[in-house]
Amino acid sequence: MLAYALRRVLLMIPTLFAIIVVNFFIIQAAPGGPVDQMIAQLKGRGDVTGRVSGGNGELAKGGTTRASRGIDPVLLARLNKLYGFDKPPIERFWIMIKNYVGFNFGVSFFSDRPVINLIADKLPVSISLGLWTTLLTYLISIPLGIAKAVRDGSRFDVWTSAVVIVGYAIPGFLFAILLIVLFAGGSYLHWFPLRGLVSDDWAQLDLPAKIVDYFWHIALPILALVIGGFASLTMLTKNSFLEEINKQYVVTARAKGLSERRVLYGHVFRNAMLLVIAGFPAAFVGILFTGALLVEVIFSLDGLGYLGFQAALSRDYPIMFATLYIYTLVGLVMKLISDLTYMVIDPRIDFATRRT
Amino acid sequence: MAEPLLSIKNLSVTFRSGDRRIDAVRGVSFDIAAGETVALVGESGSGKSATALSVLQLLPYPAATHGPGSSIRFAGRELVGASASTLRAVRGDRIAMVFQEPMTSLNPLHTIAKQITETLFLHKKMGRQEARERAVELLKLVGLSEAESRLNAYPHQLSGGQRQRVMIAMALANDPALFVADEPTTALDVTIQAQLLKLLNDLQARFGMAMLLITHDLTIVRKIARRVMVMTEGAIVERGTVADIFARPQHPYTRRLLASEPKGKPVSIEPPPPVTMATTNLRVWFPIRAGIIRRTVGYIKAVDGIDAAVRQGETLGVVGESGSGKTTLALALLRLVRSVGAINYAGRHIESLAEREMRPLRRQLQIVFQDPFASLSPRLSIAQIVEEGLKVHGIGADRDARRALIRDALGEVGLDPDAADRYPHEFSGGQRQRVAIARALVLKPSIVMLDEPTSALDVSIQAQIVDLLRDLQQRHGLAYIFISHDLRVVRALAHDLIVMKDGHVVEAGPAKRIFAAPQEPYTRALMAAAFDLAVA
Amino acid sequence: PSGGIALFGDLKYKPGFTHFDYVNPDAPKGGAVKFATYPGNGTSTFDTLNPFALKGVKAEGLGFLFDTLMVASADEPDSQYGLVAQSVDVAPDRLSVVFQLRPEARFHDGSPMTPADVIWTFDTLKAKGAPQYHIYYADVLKAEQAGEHGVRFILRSAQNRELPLILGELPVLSKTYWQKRDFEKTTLEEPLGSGPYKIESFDPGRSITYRRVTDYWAKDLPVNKGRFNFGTIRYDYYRDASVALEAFKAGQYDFREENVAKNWAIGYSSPAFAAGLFKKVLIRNRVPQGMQGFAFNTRRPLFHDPRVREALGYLFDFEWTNKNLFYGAYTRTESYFSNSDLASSGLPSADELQVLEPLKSEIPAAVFTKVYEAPTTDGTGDIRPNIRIALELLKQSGWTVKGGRLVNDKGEQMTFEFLNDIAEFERILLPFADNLRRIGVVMTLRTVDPAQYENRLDNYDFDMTTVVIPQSLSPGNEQRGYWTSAAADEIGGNNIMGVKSKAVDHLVDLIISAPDRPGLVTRVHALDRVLLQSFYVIPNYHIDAFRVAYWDKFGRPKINPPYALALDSWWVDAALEKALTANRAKLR
Amino acid sequence: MTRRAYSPLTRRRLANFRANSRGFWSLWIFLVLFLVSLFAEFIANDRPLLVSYDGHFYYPIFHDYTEADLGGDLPIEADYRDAEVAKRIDARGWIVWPPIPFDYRTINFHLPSPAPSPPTAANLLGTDDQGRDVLARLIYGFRISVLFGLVLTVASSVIGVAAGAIQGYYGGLTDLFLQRFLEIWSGLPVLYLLIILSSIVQPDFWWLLGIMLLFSWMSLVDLVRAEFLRARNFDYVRAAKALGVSNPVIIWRHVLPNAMVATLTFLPFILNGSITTLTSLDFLGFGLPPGSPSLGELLAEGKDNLQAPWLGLTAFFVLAIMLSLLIFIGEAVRDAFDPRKING
Ligand SMILES: Nc1ncnc2c1ncn2[C@@H]1O[C@H](COP(=O)(O)OP(=O)(O)OP(=O)(O)O)[C@@H](O)[C@H]1O
Ligand SMILES: Nc1ncnc2c1ncn2[C@@H]1O[C@H](COP(=O)(O)OP(=O)(O)OP(=O)(O)O)[C@@H](O)[C@H]1O
Ligand SMILES: [Mg+2]
Ligand SMILES: [Mg+2]
Repeated sequence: MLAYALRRVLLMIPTLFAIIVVNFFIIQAAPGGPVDQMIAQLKGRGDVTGRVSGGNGELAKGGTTRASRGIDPVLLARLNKLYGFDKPPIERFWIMIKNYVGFNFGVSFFSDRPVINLIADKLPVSISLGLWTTLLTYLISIPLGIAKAVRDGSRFDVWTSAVVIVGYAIPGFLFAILLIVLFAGGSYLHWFPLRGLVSDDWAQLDLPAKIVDYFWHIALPILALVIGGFASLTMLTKNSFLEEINKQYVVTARAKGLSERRVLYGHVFRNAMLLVIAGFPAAFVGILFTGALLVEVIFSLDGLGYLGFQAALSRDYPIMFATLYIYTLVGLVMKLISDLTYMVIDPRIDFATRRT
Repeated sequence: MAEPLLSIKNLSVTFRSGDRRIDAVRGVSFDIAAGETVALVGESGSGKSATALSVLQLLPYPAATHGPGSSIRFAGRELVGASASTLRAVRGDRIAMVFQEPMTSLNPLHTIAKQITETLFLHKKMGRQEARERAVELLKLVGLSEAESRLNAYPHQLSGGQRQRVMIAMALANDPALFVADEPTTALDVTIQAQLLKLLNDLQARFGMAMLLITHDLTIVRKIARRVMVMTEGAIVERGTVADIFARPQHPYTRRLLASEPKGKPVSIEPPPPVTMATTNLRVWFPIRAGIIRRTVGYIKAVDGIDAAVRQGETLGVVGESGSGKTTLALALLRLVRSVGAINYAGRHIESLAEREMRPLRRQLQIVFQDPFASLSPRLSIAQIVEEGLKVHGIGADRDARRALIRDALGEVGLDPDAADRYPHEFSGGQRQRVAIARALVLKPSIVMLDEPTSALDVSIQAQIVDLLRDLQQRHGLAYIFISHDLRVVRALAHDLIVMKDGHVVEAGPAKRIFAAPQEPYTRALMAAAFDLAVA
Repeated sequence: PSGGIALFGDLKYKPGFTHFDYVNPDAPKGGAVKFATYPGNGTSTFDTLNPFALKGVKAEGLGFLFDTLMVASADEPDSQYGLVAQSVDVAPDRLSVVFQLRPEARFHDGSPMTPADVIWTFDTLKAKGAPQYHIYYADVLKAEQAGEHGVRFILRSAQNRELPLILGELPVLSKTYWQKRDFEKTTLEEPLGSGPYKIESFDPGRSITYRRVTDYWAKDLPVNKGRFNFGTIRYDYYRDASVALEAFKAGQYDFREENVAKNWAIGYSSPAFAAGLFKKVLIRNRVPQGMQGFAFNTRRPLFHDPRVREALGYLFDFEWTNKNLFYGAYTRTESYFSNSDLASSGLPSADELQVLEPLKSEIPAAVFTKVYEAPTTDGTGDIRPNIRIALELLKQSGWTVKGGRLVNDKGEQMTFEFLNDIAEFERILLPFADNLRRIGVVMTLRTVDPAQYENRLDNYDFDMTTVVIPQSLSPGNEQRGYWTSAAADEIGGNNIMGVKSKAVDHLVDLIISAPDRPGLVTRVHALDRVLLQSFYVIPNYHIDAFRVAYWDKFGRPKINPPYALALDSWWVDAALEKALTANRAKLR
Repeated sequence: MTRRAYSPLTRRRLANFRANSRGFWSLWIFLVLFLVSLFAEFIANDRPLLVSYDGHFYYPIFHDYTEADLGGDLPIEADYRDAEVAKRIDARGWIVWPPIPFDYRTINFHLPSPAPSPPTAANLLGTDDQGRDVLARLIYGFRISVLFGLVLTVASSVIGVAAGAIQGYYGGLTDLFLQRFLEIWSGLPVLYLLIILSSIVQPDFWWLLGIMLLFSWMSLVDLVRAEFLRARNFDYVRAAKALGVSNPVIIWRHVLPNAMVATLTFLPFILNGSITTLTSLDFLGFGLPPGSPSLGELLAEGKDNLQAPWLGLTAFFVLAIMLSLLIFIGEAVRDAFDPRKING
């Protein structure tokens, strides 16, 4: 197993490399690059997130009259040099790879800050959202799924299904806006703050007040994120349990006089949890890195989802590649961990070929 | 007489399967007093297990229902329909149960230690260390050697008999007042059996433990039980003291039961036919892993250098203590576990064949697994399971032809062909075992590994199966490798015999000679225990 | 020496004026106001406090930190009055400008602003600043010291009348301060300024707060009198436009300018609005709106023929669109210089005819005979009359409807793609496409992301798209980029439609060399007519007012200047604010 | 006759399925809705089903007529909602309209209030922000979305399950390399592929389906793989091997039925998810051509028009109902294949 884990870790290198190569060339092949984006911005038009954040009225935006001259070749050359496009792609690629080996992720094209700092800045938000959302969904869905499995077909089962399905069907962004209108806006109640992760005077608060302030701020975003997350996990838990709950070893456990809870959590749980575990890396990575985009936008939170989205549309390649690199790495590690977890959960599992 | 410990009145059990109803138990009533041992014998599928499971209310409700008027009183408390908490207090503590199929009854993901100590924590509120010590003690009591080192094993790393003993240890952990044992010794060799029976006797003497013993082994009944009840078709048809019943059976079934013994002798063929399958120096070592990184720290040498051969049309009996590597040997011969050493079949070395090349041979090489339940796909019907081999090897021209073959095969092993569309879990243990036999035999193979094929069968059916096997052997020249703890059956079938211990062959030769004059002390002990079961 | 400078003609405010007419010189100072920036109105985040470099998203309001040489008045088309500069002199040959700095001008650290600072600022902005500066100052050769307090800028040519005014907008940065810092870098250090406000606090991406400088050196200058009244100004950043609107209604910020018709019409209803705690006001203006329209790429053979272009214009049903999609908020644009006196109307005047007659052979005859009017409908969605006209025009151009499809003589159906980059425009374009379909024209709508849009636009790889051609009150040099044949082939240029007409080239030359304002207006009218009658775009619409909503705590000067909102002349009315606070509490 | 075609086990499964009445009825409702939406043209259309004019019959749904055909002077295609056309026909004949006289792109020019306008007798669910009938768009959108979802779900599940099964079952190098391939594949920049695609062609239904299919299949792989990694150790797999059953058949007949938990659970979600995938594509402008009816677009409009709750609510209800139906169907299917399920 150690050998296997080692092999997997070593294989991460070519995998990462391949991903970066493929991305590098595909992304360059797309029409429109950072220079175009910069020019669009100079012309007052480069609002990349307009689609998700709205606000564009019926009046298109033009530049100021005084800047309205064609793109002068000198300027074009300057922009190209600025972004390193005066070098051929292969050379740029090698420079990038060399930097990456030294964990140097470069500087954002547009905001001129080291990508690593940018990512570090966004982490508190993303981790807050990711952690609490995952925690809440798992803490609620799993017991709920188990309860539903035990009471399969009962009234309880039906109405909880209905609740989680409705939650799932509510589009998160609509729900988020609705929450804002109802609980943070000017028309109805004004119980929660509209934006941000903490209050402005956070630094001055004492610890309990800080904690309260923090949860007060993330309550609505988290609610908007989790509402849709219950359904699939709950159903997965339920079905996994239904699959196991009739097996002979469960009868044995009952014969020992274990309470139903202990039968379920002590015996069935581990047998049924394989799938839930298997789905965890994807769920976690998703919520951490991309899943929260709209909620981040709506609650004006500065997270990785927004960063990545903005970078992709504005062609901020350093951010894109760095985030890709980091996400992929995290994803690979998560996957390895979950694979190893399989073996811990079920000692019969291994990854070898079945040769006899 | 005071109120009996257990009093069952008018118990009936009905199963639903698809749109059919199966009345598995019909109006069974009996009592068991404290300290008493009652044996329940009967036909396979007659409802013995259903009755036993009813006691602890462990049937698959709501698929199973009790008829009106069914009553099970234990120590004055009604158990039928009792509340969860009442049942919980009784289960595992006052009443313990050993299930018929020990191989599938253990939690596959928990270590042995965890499974045994759990009941101790639960009912005896023991501490960790104490519980662990008690677990070791229990395992030793049931005859599991190297108990300490086995504590951290998972069920799949144990042999059938070892698992069965773990089950028993688990059941006896809390010194129950009533011990319901559903065929507790099927996978155990006779010496261990003897040890176990002695243990039960002790417990009875010490704690006044009552016992409901379900078994097909009439020798055991005779040795240990005072009263016996005979079941067929869901009803108790005869009951009385062991002495009475054995001496004067009334009911035709009882008479048949007592009369049937695996009879007959293997028919020797002259001149000795050629060897069809042989192995030399076969080895199967399972790595022992430790720590979270699962480093290999040693090996369990399940099969450690075995030479064996079976001749065309003959039977090779394999006997030996539980855990001696019999099952592993059979699996290795069929290339179902990884092994080292030559395996020769019909003049070919099959040990190095690729899986694809093995596949056509599989029609000739069949196996009946020791744990029939686990070897049956849970979502296929019996018919589909039996049909599978036919389809794979292109036997039977069309669906109808195959159907006919399936019906015949099921009929031959004494199963109702009309039940062919049920799922495996809807059968009794013995019935499942017969399905597994039918599945192997329907292919008309040339060699069959039979791993304890009759352990769950009552003597009458056992006899039927033995006759069937011998008949097939004579007609089609089948070769068998027959693994069993039941030396009578072995004697009835085997031409040659190997006796195994700890992965080695301790004695090998013509069966007749070994039965008549065992050379090795181990063999002698085995024979003695088998044919003269002393409970001393 | 003059205290001010006008593009044409006289200055409204004579030397010795005390304040602009549109301010309240006695406006009370103090109070705190909150603004918001959000998508559709500014950026949704910021990461730098250096407003001059290319990189970084600049924080809102950084302009408050820096004094410029001159300040424009909001009630004249193009006039500036001295701020840092005491006086300005344009050389008679128009090849140089001299600004005399005020000796008392000070940075926030108390150091004086010197000609060296101005020269350094100019050089640095041009070389290292954001590209706009490079473009602005392309025609300024260099800056040099002229006397103790003077700076002279040497211009490349006399052609560009606007250059002195552009130079008047030059901020003055401290050379000493910046020399120790990298000018091209983004920074979160407050740069040394000299203006009416200093940064009080900020939280990148979330908010920035400015505090009024009480001992601001220029606070009593006539150009500043009555302005910069708020004690603190805070900008909050929102990521989502609808949330920002909600935030306003919740009283999270005080003032908001609306740019979405639907919001303006119905988005503000709330208890607070009903109770009159905040107001919605339309403030009319005369800010030139230029032209927004659907531009034909006349480089495409399909759109060579002006009759085709004119015909398609008949199928854009502005009246229905305005009524049903915009709540009637907009006015049809019928000039490239809409909402200004530069817009042509009626038939050409005698002066205009004088300009146009020589070009008669090269411009559409309709210029002389027809008053340009955008096609109209009755707003019910019934466009039959327009269809008839369009079909007639198309027939003249060789397009006829056969079997429900509009085909040319080769039997090819008229098909083109509309390149779009703003999702919100789809609802305006689809009904247009629908109308086109009725006459058998296929217009596919393609919405792409901004970078791709820019890329395609720069290479003129589109059939039709939405353009905005902004105009100022003093059209000049930039018109070359908009209309001339030379610009039409320049990659990434502004002549989106690909106008290539000798007449237009000539008119542009005339505009740039206009001798005085009336002359300019005449020439612009002439150009406007030619462009309109050539149907390069299907004109859209514009609005001639600021749509503002604000919580009722502001005092406003009596006069609204026509050319700007001049929010800096508002003040916080303490009495109103108190009442507001009380009323708000009541509403809860 | 048909009864004999089913094996008893199939009958039993059908009975189990039927016994889950929620799932059974859900299936029917879903089928009916879907079938109805397949005939959307006959239910919601701005062309009449039948026109009688001057003694002749016209079938506008099947055939394009110009106004000239119907006695007008213009050669353009007849717009039967146009007042003048309608008047002319009424004078000399009659018109039979579909129940909803709007197509998905028909603009109702006679809005009582600016678009989006609230539900009225003419527009039962109101109009969207371009004055189009929400109900008509819903019917067409349901069709597109469900077709998209169904094809995508079926195809991607088949691929995903197959990939997961092969990895989990064979293990070893197969697993190792397929896994790495998957990781690289999932690292592909979907957004950029879409940008590239949309710069070459106008993405339509099939293009989007293709692109989505390239990536959507990966969601199931890990789960199925995990199930197979476990299930391949079971004794009945060994038993099947002993019978000489080939690996693909073992995978298909023995392991798969017992490793379907994740797949069955996630199918409804994948289906619904593919529909919302269209939404997010629309968001980014890489979705169906603008103007196409899709539930995604309705949602996006709902967000932009909070004052018009009928938009968001309609989309929400459709999604919720559809997901419920699918999940209930999924549960019934699960029951059907559960050997231990007992009816009643
Ligand atoms: N879950 C079930 N569903 C339907 N029928 C069942 C079920 N379990 C058992 N049966 C049937 O009930 C009858 C009694 O089964 P039971 O297991 O009690 O038999 P048994 O006497 O223990 O037989 P054996 O000696 O073979 O173990 C059998 O005919 C069996 O087929
Ligand atoms: N997968 C495994 N991993 C580790 N040890 C194993 C494994 N399978 C079997 N063993 C060990 O190998 C030995 C032989 O097992 P095997 O099942 O062959 O015994 P057996 O002779 O069939 O016994 P029984 O009569 O009890 O069925 C036992 O000690 C068992 O614990
Ligand atoms: Mg039994
Ligand atoms: Mg064995």
